[in-house]
Amino acid sequence: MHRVLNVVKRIAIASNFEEAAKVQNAILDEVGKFGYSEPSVFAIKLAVEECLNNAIRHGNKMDESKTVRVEYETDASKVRIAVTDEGGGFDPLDVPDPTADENLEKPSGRGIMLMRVYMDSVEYSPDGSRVVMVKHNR
Amino acid sequence: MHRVLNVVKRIAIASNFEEAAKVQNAILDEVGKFGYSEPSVFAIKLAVEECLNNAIRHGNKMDESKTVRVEYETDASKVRIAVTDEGGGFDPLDVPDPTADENLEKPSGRGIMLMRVYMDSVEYSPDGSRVVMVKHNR
Amino acid sequence: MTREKNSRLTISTEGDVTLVELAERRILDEVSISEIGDSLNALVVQSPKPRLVLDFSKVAHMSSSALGMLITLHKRTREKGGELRLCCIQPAIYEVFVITRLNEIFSIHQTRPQAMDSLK
Amino acid sequence: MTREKNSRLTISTEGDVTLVELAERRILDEVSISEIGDSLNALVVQSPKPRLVLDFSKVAHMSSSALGMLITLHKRTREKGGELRLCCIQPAIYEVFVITRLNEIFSIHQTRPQAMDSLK
Ligand SMILES: Nc1ncnc2c1ncn2[C@@H]1O[C@H](COP(=O)(O)OP(=O)(O)O)[C@@H](O)[C@H]1O
Ligand SMILES: Nc1ncnc2c1ncn2[C@@H]1O[C@H](COP(=O)(O)OP(=O)(O)O)[C@@H](O)[C@H]1O
Repeated sequence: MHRVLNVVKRIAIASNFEEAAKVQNAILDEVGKFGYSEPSVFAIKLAVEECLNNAIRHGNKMDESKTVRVEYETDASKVRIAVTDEGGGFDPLDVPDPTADENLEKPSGRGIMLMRVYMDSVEYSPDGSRVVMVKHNR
Repeated sequence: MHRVLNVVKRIAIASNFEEAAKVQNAILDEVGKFGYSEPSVFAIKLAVEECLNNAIRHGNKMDESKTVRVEYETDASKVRIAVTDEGGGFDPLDVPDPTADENLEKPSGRGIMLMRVYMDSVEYSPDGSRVVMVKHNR
Repeated sequence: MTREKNSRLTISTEGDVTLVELAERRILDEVSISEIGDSLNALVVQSPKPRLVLDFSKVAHMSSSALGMLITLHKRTREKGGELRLCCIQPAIYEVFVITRLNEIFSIHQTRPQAMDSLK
Repeated sequence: MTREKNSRLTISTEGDVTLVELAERRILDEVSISEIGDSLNALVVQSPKPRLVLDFSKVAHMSSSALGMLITLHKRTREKGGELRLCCIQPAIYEVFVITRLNEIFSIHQTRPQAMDSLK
């Protein structure tokens, strides 16, 4: 009998998508080891991709020399993921609703909404440069 | 660029030496990834082996149904390892000095002394069923 | 029927309809989206009146960037008087379309023959 | 010179000296210590006046249980009027002997010939 109860990992990556994909895979590996359900894994994959993209694109403005810090804590029942960029942040309340009729055909602006739908909680720091998301395994 | 800053892992194992060896290897893998020096790795290996043996043998009295909880936190500069058994504990101050002349030929009683020599700090909980050890990477 | 294949897309034509199978499971990740977008846009540019079917059978994951790429492709197709159809979208991915209301923007068919027939 | 080998120990004899090479890197971990202890004790029991050299060249790790096993072996050997020599102990392991003061209890030689010769 050998049971991993809890794993916390803090990682710093350069602002590029290859590194983001590696971290995303590491997180998915971890929740995989804990036997998360397929819908939970799908949700986590999507939300992690969206928020890493935002940190790299909007936060660090694709400047590879800037770092994205990723922290994830996993146990059998939930995963908590925090992503912090080195940008100036933003006000999430200012982000327009992408499902409003007038925004339906805009090519961007759906990431945060998807994170909120797929995760159980999504919370931004006051300045918006850090987001903490929680997903329960169901 | 991809840098793991910090890893924390909590594991529960059955009280047997095979499981202990697996956890020991997992910890050594982790410090290996952080590039710990050979002497630090040697020290950690030895101290982890001693304290897991104590938890299994003295704490849980070889009762496989009892659990040993292991928690380790690693970053580039130090590792912190906590081992908790389900036994009644003991008073570390009562343990005789194995390097005293009269104890030199006793076949046991050297584990805690070696842990203290090889790790930077070794602290027992008041009841003695939990030990927390720290080793800095030098 | 002609057939052209790269690692990410399998492109074939049936009459004046171009069928594109998105070929990798993780095809729509951030690293490849812009490349795939370029390939698809090239198809639209080449054709005087593009008729495109995108087969999603093998796509298991979808990000908002991929949705953005599809919206842009859709727009360009219509600007040329063409048509875009999506088909064989797995349920989990289809849910993303529903949540974003993009199922109301795209023509989505369950099967590939249905999508092809809708352009004939 | 005869030679006998199992996965953990290589045992050979030269005259009336028995040479035991501890064969695995992780030979002295908790799982194997009692088995190794049994094998070594068997050698001592078999011999009327055991003369044993233990070669540690391949041993990279050592726990206090292994030390305990060696102490017991040492005691049994002396009880039969025999002799035990250790040799080729790697520096990190030798440090464990020093810290525990067991270098004062055991006869430790740098090389195998020195250890063998000391019993002739
Ligand atoms: N980490 C961030 N730093 C700064 N601004 C951000 C960050 N994340 C999101 N934003 C802002 O919020 C907007 C909406 O983000 P999102 O919903 O993910 O859609 P998209 O990334 O497609 O624009 C972005 O366009 C950007 O202005
Ligand atoms: N986790 C524990 N629970 C209860 N008693 C312990 C524990 N760890 C150590 N001890 C006590 O401390 C003594 C000394 O331990 P140690 O120095 O490791 O040597 P050894 O294990 O060889 O006896 C043990 O014999 C035991 O009585």
